Amino acid sequence: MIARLLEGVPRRGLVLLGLLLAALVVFPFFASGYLLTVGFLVLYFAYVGQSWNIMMGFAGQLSLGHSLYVGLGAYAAAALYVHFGVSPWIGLSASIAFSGLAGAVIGFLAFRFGVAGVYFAILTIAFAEFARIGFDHFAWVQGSSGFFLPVANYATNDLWNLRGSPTMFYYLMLAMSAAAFVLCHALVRSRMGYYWQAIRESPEAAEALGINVFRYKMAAVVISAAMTSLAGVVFAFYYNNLFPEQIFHISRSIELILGPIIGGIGTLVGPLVGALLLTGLAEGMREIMLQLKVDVPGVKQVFYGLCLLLVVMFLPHGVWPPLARRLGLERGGADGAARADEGKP
Amino acid sequence: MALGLSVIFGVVRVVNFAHGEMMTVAMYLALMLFTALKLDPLVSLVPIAAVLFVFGYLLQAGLISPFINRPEHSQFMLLVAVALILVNLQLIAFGPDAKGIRTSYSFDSFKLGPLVVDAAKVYAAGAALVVAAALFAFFRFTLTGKAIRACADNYHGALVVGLNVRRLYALTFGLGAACVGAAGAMLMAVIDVTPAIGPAYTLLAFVIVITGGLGSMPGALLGGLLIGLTEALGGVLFTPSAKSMFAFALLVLVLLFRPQGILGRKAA
Amino acid sequence: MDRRQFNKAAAAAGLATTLSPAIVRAQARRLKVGVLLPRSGVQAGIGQDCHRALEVGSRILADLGLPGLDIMNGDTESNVDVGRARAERLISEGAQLLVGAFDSGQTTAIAQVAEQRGVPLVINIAAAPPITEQGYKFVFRNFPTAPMILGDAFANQLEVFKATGVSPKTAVFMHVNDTFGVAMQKGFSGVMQKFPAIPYKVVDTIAYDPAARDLSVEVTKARASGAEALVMVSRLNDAILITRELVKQRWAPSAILSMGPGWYEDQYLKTLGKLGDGPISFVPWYDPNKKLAKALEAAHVKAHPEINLNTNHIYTFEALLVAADAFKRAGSADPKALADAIRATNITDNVSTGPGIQFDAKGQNDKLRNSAIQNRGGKLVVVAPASASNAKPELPVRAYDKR
Amino acid sequence: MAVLLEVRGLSKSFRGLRAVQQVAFEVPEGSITGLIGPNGAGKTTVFNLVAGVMRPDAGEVRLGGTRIDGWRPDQVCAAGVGRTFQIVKPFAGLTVRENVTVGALRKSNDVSSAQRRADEILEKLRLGPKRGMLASSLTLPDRKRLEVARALATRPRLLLLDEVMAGLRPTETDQIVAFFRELNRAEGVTILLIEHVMRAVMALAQQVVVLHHGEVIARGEPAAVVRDPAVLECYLGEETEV
Repeated sequence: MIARLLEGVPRRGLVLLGLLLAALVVFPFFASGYLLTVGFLVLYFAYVGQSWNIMMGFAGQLSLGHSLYVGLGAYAAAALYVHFGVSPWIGLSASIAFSGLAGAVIGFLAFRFGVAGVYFAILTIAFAEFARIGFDHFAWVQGSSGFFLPVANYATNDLWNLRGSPTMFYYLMLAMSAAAFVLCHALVRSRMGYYWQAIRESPEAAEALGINVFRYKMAAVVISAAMTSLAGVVFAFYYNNLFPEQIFHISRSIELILGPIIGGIGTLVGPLVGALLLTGLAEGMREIMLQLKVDVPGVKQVFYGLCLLLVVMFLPHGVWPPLARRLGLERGGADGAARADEGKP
Repeated sequence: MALGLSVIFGVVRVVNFAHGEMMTVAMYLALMLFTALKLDPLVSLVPIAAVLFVFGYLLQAGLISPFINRPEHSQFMLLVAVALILVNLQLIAFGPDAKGIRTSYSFDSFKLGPLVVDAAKVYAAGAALVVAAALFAFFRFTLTGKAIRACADNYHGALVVGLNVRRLYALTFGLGAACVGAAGAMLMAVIDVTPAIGPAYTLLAFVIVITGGLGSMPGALLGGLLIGLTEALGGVLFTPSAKSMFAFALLVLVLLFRPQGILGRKAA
Repeated sequence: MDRRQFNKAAAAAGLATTLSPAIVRAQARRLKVGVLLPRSGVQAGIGQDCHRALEVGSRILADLGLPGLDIMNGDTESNVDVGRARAERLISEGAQLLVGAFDSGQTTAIAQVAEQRGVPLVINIAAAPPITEQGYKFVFRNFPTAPMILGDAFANQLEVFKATGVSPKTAVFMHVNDTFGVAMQKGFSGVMQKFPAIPYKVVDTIAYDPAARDLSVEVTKARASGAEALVMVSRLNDAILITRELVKQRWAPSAILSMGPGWYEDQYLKTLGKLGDGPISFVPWYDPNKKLAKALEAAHVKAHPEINLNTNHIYTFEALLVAADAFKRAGSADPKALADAIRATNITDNVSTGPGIQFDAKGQNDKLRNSAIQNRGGKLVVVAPASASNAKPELPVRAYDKR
Repeated sequence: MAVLLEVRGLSKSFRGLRAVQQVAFEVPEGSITGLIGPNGAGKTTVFNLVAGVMRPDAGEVRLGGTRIDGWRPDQVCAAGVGRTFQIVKPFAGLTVRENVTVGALRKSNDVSSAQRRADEILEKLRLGPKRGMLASSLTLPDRKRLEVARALATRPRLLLLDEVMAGLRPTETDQIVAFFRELNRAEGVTILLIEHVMRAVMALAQQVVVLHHGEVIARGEPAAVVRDPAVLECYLGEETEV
């Protein structure tokens, strides 16, 4: 199994991945609380980016409403915990179920009725907004007044109830990101992964090759939704409060897809690189502003926007593909955009 | 407002995610013209539309045109970045506080039987109709308008017959932006502006345009009317705070049963 | 005992009990205070308004002879993630105490960081009750919770009705459907039952979307209920929108009673001019008769002549006051000592309405009182409680077309 | 010879325009059949109706006796029909090898055996050296061959070829004609091809069906059909490549 997973991955890639993982594992031993928080955010966005990437990067379905799944996952696990004392590890099955179901409903409606492209994207926004306003009126989880989880002490790390220190959350997120990475790696080289990419490139040709496009698109949406909902569970137990206005907001959907787009859509490393770059950029900007004694709110975001602009203008496939080429890792598996022109006549 | 989006998408096929932000730019312009020159927003909408036209033209020619043939998510990112920059520049320039203007008719209303009709809204609606009519005439009767419609129908065909598609696209984007500008100015007569209101309007414009039919101008008007009605009815019949839910529900229904919108043409 | 004497006594007490030489050194040092406010993003307006109190406040603290505060700014960008990361950043940069953060969600996120890192957090504004129900040891709130605001609102309403002789029999309750609005709406009927003397019955409750661009439907609905009085929980933009609708629909309720922000804010008064006169707001406010309040008001007017002193400034300032006072008494910036000192806070010469600043076991100042303020001639006057007022209330609200 | 594909009374209109009317023909098992006709005669529409891309207004399509009209394209493919597209639709972002692997997965247990199968087919179609290239960087003739390779990888009983020889040089045409003939002979794959290159049709097809204005105007052996006066007339003024 492991051997098969590793098959075709260049040695250098493995070594670099190993180094990266090692660095991430030892990171908390050297990092201050601040850096740990930032590290958590990076991993969080890497994870949701990876989840989103399944739908967009692999199967080519642009979702702009992924905050829906984060929110559903968060609310489901949190509500079970608060109302019934159910451990999040059990609650997350409810999260997966709800998000998966929501994904399935949206996917079913969209794909059955032939809603595609921009329209599909807007449909996903519509559902997320729908949920936002709906949850604003959902009294069982306190509606718009916000849903608070009881905060326990921080002395002990209770992994079972997900109560504990940021370090625990950091490792949890690290494990999830790593698992997502491996899962996506396996998925993309599986039959399903090939089919998704075929659908992404040309649905008509995929159909002609015997692929049940509807079923595989559904699979992509449901898997992506379910994975995303896990991030929601962590979010709920990390921040301990949920507001529909925040968690379902379209700006959060946008936030979580910036990483993979910047990093490189359809690549495995892209979401991680993107999350790292963006969070680093945001924090770095603040640092620079601080050094320059510029205390004008908004300046930072302007520069952040400019950087985004430059990246999309000059690196249309994201940061990772050219970076991979530079590192000599072009053939990193079946994933995507960067491919060497080896064997050219 | 929705008209602008419709124009831009219908022809250029770029979804303008910076639409609401462009509108707030127009609103601030209206505000400045009002405070400096005491220019009524319904008057200043002409120069503002012109300024936004130039802005839109440059935006398309300079930034967006290399993206025309790129995938949607790439265009989307670009405009998100533009939106981010616009919002925060406004925050820096104008501060976060809501700013409004008072015109002589701000608080007027007409009584039509049991109905009380808001004067500012009536004037704004009138202006909107004039703008829409002008736009319609432009597309229907002028050579450039026809050329733009040709581009919308068939990008490659237009290239082949020697139309300068890039220039036409920029022109179209400019026109769309001008509509937004006019809308912003009108809106200034009705509500106050803060840098943060943009996204809500982008979303609203989407809902309206898609309901009515992307790329169809009468569709945008009809969509606006329909969404307004749905929200109002939803608000009266159920709790008002959930009224936008009805708008979204309508959007979902339209997307499912008539993805091209109520008055949209079937995609080729 | 005035402020100075009190502080001397407190310092002496601290000295006597600990007898530590470090105190002397500590007295000379300054306290690093990290202030977290949403200064960009959707809440930028309020965040920046709170920010105004920092500069003005520092000078007044110096006049009181309190130790200096080094203010470190953190912008939460109206976002929980950023709020939490900023809190961590400020602490790692050496912030010894945190102040913030207006929004309940961001405040909760920051409170966890503070608790975990053992750095005291003094909340300036955030009304969600759960924040001080979590058993935190380093989190203190000198701001009323939603139920407290409600209770005082009814008490003050009774005073107002008595003073004016106007007692509406029916009212319609309109509230914004956001965190604060819903918290208030939930508490409303429960708290109202404790005030049987309230003359009106609520005939309809109308919730509306905080992002609403048009409230004509809502106001039409409210008007159709035939109620005499309008009871509101709103924000700024919607308050303006609703007033405009009232004018346009030619409906002047006998009383407009607001239990939240919006109706007294500068922008409201400036935008609406004389049409903005009349509404009474029941809000956490300041006692215009208190000495420190006068000082703060004077300093504020000097620095920002175009802006009225308001809740945002007062409570942000008081958070700094609590910090400086505790630092002086603790004599050190040791977080534990600081937290203990804050818990023992007993400031009577303060700004806000009520007996003063004290914290209960949960870290909540439960002694806070609210005031009733009325818009009159583009200015704000405090009309209740009588002990902390500077004017008499005037009702009914004058018809909009007769102004 | 058993009939593999049987089309009967097939009709399809687009907004009142009758693209295909009452078309009927049979493709015997193991044969190579040509479908010819001037531009706009409805050839590709017939393909799309057979392959399940469109649903016929009337008529039926039987594959080995089973009705398949109205099935989805993937079901038709699963039933044993592979097809190419006139306007090629390669998976542009995937490599040549991956393109074919997607097709091969249809009848393979796992990815690696599909890859092996893909390699075999690529060798036969002389695309072996280019398997690592992105499909988007192929030349048009290569893309046409890739279409064929991909369709073949699904191990079809019936292969629908839509103008795969258009734009090829004469030597290339000869190569691919030889390939199809060998494919037909050695593996028994039945082929139905739309083709304008008459040289290829004459060389390959055992029978020809001629469409004009959506109707079948002639059927039979190639040599006989090209002498049919009706056929000659409809091709008059057309660009014939005889």
